[in-house]
Amino acid sequence: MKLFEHEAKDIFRIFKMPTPPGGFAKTPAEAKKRAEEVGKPVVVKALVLSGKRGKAGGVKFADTPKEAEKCAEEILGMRINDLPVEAVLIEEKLDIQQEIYAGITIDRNERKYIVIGSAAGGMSIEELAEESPEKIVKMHVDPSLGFQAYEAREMAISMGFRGKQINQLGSFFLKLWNIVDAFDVELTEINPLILTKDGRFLAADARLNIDDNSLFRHKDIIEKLKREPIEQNERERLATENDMAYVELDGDIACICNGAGLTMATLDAVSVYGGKASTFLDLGGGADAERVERGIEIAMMYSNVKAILVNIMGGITRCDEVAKGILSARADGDIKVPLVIRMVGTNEEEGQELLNKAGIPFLKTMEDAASKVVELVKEVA
Amino acid sequence: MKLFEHEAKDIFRIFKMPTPPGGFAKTPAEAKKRAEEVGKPVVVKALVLSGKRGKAGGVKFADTPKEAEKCAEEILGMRINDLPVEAVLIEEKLDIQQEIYAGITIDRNERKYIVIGSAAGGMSIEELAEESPEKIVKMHVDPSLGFQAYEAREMAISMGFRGKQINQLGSFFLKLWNIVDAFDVELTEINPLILTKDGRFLAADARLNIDDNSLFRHKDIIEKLKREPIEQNERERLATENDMAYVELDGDIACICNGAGLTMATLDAVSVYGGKASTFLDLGGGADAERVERGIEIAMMYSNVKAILVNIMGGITRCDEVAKGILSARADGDIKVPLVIRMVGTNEEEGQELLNKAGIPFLKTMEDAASKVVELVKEVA
Amino acid sequence: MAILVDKDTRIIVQGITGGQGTFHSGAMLEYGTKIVAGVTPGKSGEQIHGIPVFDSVREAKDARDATASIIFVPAPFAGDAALEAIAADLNPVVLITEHVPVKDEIRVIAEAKRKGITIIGPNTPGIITPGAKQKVGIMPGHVFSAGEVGLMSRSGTLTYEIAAGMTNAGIGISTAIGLGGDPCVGLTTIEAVKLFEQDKDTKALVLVGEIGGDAEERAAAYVEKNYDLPVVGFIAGRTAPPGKRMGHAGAIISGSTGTAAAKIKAMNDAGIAVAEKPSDVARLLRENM
Amino acid sequence: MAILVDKDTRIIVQGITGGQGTFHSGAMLEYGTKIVAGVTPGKSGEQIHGIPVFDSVREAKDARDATASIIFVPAPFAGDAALEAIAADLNPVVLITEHVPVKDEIRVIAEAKRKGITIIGPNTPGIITPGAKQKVGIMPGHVFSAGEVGLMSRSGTLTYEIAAGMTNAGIGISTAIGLGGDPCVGLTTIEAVKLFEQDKDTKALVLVGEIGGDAEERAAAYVEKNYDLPVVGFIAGRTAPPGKRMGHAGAIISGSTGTAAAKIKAMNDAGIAVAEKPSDVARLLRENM
Repeated sequence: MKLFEHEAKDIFRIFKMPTPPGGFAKTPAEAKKRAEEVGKPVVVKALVLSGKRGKAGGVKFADTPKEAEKCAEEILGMRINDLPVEAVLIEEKLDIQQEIYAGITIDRNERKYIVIGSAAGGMSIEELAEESPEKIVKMHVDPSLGFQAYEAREMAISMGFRGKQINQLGSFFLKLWNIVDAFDVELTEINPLILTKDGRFLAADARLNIDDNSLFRHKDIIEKLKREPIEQNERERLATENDMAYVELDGDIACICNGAGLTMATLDAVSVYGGKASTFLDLGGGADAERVERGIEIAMMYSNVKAILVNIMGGITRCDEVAKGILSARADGDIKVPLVIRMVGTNEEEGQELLNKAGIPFLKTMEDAASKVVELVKEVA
Repeated sequence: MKLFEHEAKDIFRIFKMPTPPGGFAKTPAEAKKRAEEVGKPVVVKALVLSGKRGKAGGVKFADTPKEAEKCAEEILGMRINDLPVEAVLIEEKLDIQQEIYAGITIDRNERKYIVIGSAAGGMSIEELAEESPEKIVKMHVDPSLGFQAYEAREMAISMGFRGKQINQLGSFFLKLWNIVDAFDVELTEINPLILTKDGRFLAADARLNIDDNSLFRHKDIIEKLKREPIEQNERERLATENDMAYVELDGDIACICNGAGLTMATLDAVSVYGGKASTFLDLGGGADAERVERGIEIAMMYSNVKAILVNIMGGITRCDEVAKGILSARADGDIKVPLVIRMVGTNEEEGQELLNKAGIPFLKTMEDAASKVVELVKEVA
Repeated sequence: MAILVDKDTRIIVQGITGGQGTFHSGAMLEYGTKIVAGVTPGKSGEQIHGIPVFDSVREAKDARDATASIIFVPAPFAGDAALEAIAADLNPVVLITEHVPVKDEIRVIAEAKRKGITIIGPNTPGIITPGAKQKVGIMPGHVFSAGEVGLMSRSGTLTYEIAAGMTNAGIGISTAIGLGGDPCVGLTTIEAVKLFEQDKDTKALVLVGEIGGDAEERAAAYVEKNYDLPVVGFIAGRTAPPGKRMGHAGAIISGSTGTAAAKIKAMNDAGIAVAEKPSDVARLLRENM
Repeated sequence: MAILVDKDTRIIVQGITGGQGTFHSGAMLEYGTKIVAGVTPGKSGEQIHGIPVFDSVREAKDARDATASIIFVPAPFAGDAALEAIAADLNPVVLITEHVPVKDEIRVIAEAKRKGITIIGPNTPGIITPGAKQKVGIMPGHVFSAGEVGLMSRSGTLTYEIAAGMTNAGIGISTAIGLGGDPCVGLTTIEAVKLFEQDKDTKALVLVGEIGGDAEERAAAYVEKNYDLPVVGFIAGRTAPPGKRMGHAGAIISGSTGTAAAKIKAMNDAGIAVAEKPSDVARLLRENM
């Protein structure tokens, strides 16, 4: 679950992590009011769950409340990385001495949390890693001890800070770790973390992603945020409700399979034969007829779909159930485009017999099926 | 910091640990009201920071609010183990199937937390340990992992529970651990933990001691409880404020020394010569003249004191400072009883000279000093 | 011979009384797996498919002399179940459950490492040694035939697809391991390669990877330096777009890392023959063995 | 010879710029202790008594080749300081600070144990080896003379009292250790006995205990079975009432455990000569050696 900047900062404040004064606005008039409350020049930022909003024009500076209102007007209603901007954050414009990067995420190779910092903040950590990897400081967190205050200070020291800033920045990193630990955070970034000219460290930006698998432990946060955990379109929401993995792509062939690896491999096979997938739809293990039908329904809701490829490797999933689901979807009139079926494994013969009776062809290998569906789409076009 | 039962239960409820319905009352009228709110037969319990209040008559049962009022009247104003009862707790009288013991404390030999349970609750764990040690189940907590849910269930299994009670009681132990971990608890006991006839587990009693050394981390609790952390008399409070260790005993010789071990040894030496100490007063390391004077003042506030024994082994503590403190206390008229001084170590000669000039005798060994002070007390009597 | 599970492995099923646990215990027993006990707290005394159920792993292990565990416990409790298995020194511990919080995975994996125990998964189909008729997982046993090729994979059905293709081509498997589709898993690709390296009866490897992370790149580098027998690779997700999670939590291309292109290049550089389609795996094995 | 600290020990003082740290660093230097560095985060570049100050233990250790640490950091931060010393593999770590939360003590001691590092304290006067002129603590050095008796104690000034008595009687000390007055301490009485047992130049032991816990009973049982050289004991708190904390957090009689009577009996049973008054210790040593 990705948190919006203002939501992340609400959590930061619980942990007494310094953030710039300011607030949240849904209209230009509200933005003006927030700027008045701040009483100083402000920054107006688009609240979207996407990085690089600065480059997209989603961050503007305003010297007066009037200007802030105008900036908010420009930003509200923008789309950034295809996401609509429905609110802005108004914050005091800081008097910057230095921009710093601070983040914590998971190192999947080490199977540990990793704390990352750089005195050269502002730009994306990926760019920084390519341009000046020596400016990035990393430290793994011992799973049995957690991140310690002395390690947080060592981060600050390695990043080049001295004097009382060691304790100030160390305390910042320690709080960030406490947030990660308390809220099952899988990724947090403060970029930039600002060192002001008067020597304060403040979180000017805030990215905070909570592990979706941990949300059962954090119902109180979701409650407090008063919103659904994930931003999704209708089809994505339906798939999630049905516990299916669903991703929309820019092609026209809906691939409905069982298992994430097999579904990816099916997309790849379609591409080998010159086609392009519109849909990654993993039914999961042991899908029954109803689930298969539901999957086909969801896939058909996406207007880009010109053909369907069902590819089932029956293990727990039984081919007769898959066949029943397909027949039922067809009977209900859900299938409005050409359909190619490949189905092998458990109860393969029973399934094939059902399809045979209904006069629906099927294939034995995924390569044949992928090549066939690409052919059909070309015919349609 | 020892919490009163109702305070402990407030914390229990934060962690969703089931407790009997009820509330707190400072007057018989309030007690009646609480009993009316409960609407069932109740138990009226003295709120004192002492065990064994049951034996002292501090726990009574009442079938009606009227009876509860009467019970509260009897209990309020009692003294239990020399502590005044200023409030009572009114709770629903539970329909008991079984009384259970559950506790967590620190095993100083293993340097680990230890979880303790017994299906034979109700009596004190010390008595139980003597009578039926086989009925006590103990489990150490791995410092790097903490107490796990499966261990909590193993506790319940080892205590003889089966079926869904394994999960119910396991969950109870796990919550108790979470409280211990979150609040630096050094001792908690639920005795009895009641299994009701309708199959619920409830904390009927609650003892919760927070490590005094950790209170800097728990200012919010102290704030919430709105009381001073420790129940003390005026002299104890003064000693604590001055960071001195002070214990009142039932003898008549005030022993003022530097260091806990030396103070204990001095008390013992007094006893060897047939005397009895009134006061254990450890000035701590590096006491200056002012501190010594303050110590003498505090000791003299206790009416039992018939003589003072000052025993200083000068390390960081300088004997000249000690002498100055004694002289100043004498000049201020604080010392109204015979005084024996033993003083060796750092700046011994300077200190002795100061005392010599003032005509105050002193001794070189603690044995001589102890024997002398006992003699003086006998003369006074 | 095989790795991690063989004919002497004696399995406990944690969560045996749940729907998944009961169903797959039946399937495992049918395949030939030596399940000796089940565990569901509060259900001791029951039997599932004739297997006795215990309240705790320790009781089950003591009573039935078990050596390994497979876990079907729901995600919120799966980490605790794994710690219980680790505390009882069961090895390996196969964690089938998906959606386990990553924080729990990190704790479990660290504790297992401290005790020298192998965790397989979470979010894995499990492990199978066809020659010993030991299936500790949820895979369809019949697609795996006994033989000399070690198979490791981050995905389930794709593994079955490839195993079925190998079986059809007359190529058998020593042990097949589902490593799990999560970003953090216990047994890693490179560790699996090292285990197969120690097994004298495994004569070739199939390394099925997918987008996300760099486990395949690391394994390829290890293979190039240390592993002399034939290795065939396959990478799923060549057409996956960056930033989208392709079903598995671990299958996501973030920034410039985790792309199929990088993995295929690393494999090619390491002398690993990479299949374009799953069906090519058996052919490449035949050509290289 | 001696235990834990000797002439090759090179000390870091953590918290050297604080009042206590500065004062006792001076006293230690004066005694002859090899302090090679100080640590206070944010104060690198400063000097205290000519000793360079660093921002972190790691930097100090790397720059000055230190082997051990003494900590004067205030209680809320003392646990962190100890973990920092442990992470840098300093050994022993002498934790002078009192009022350290017991939860922090438990963590620190467990982590030290995992790494095979000795923690002395917390709430200890420290450790002194008079023969090597190494005082890692706050005790008055002049009351300790060099010799062949190992001294361990849970209290400070009482130790000085007994050491002074020994010195006056012409009996010297190999190493004296303040074990610390808290209920949970790193080096325990029994572990200290074992260390002295390994030191061929320690020819007798003085075991100064006090009420609370059963460390003395355990050590006595160990002595009876394993330690052949003379041991003299002293227990403070014979007249202490149950339930009252006698200054030290660890000095409390709870229930029937922790009484002086029980400890003295255990010592007598183990053949340990128990002194009635501190001044008797030197006499008993003389009689038994």
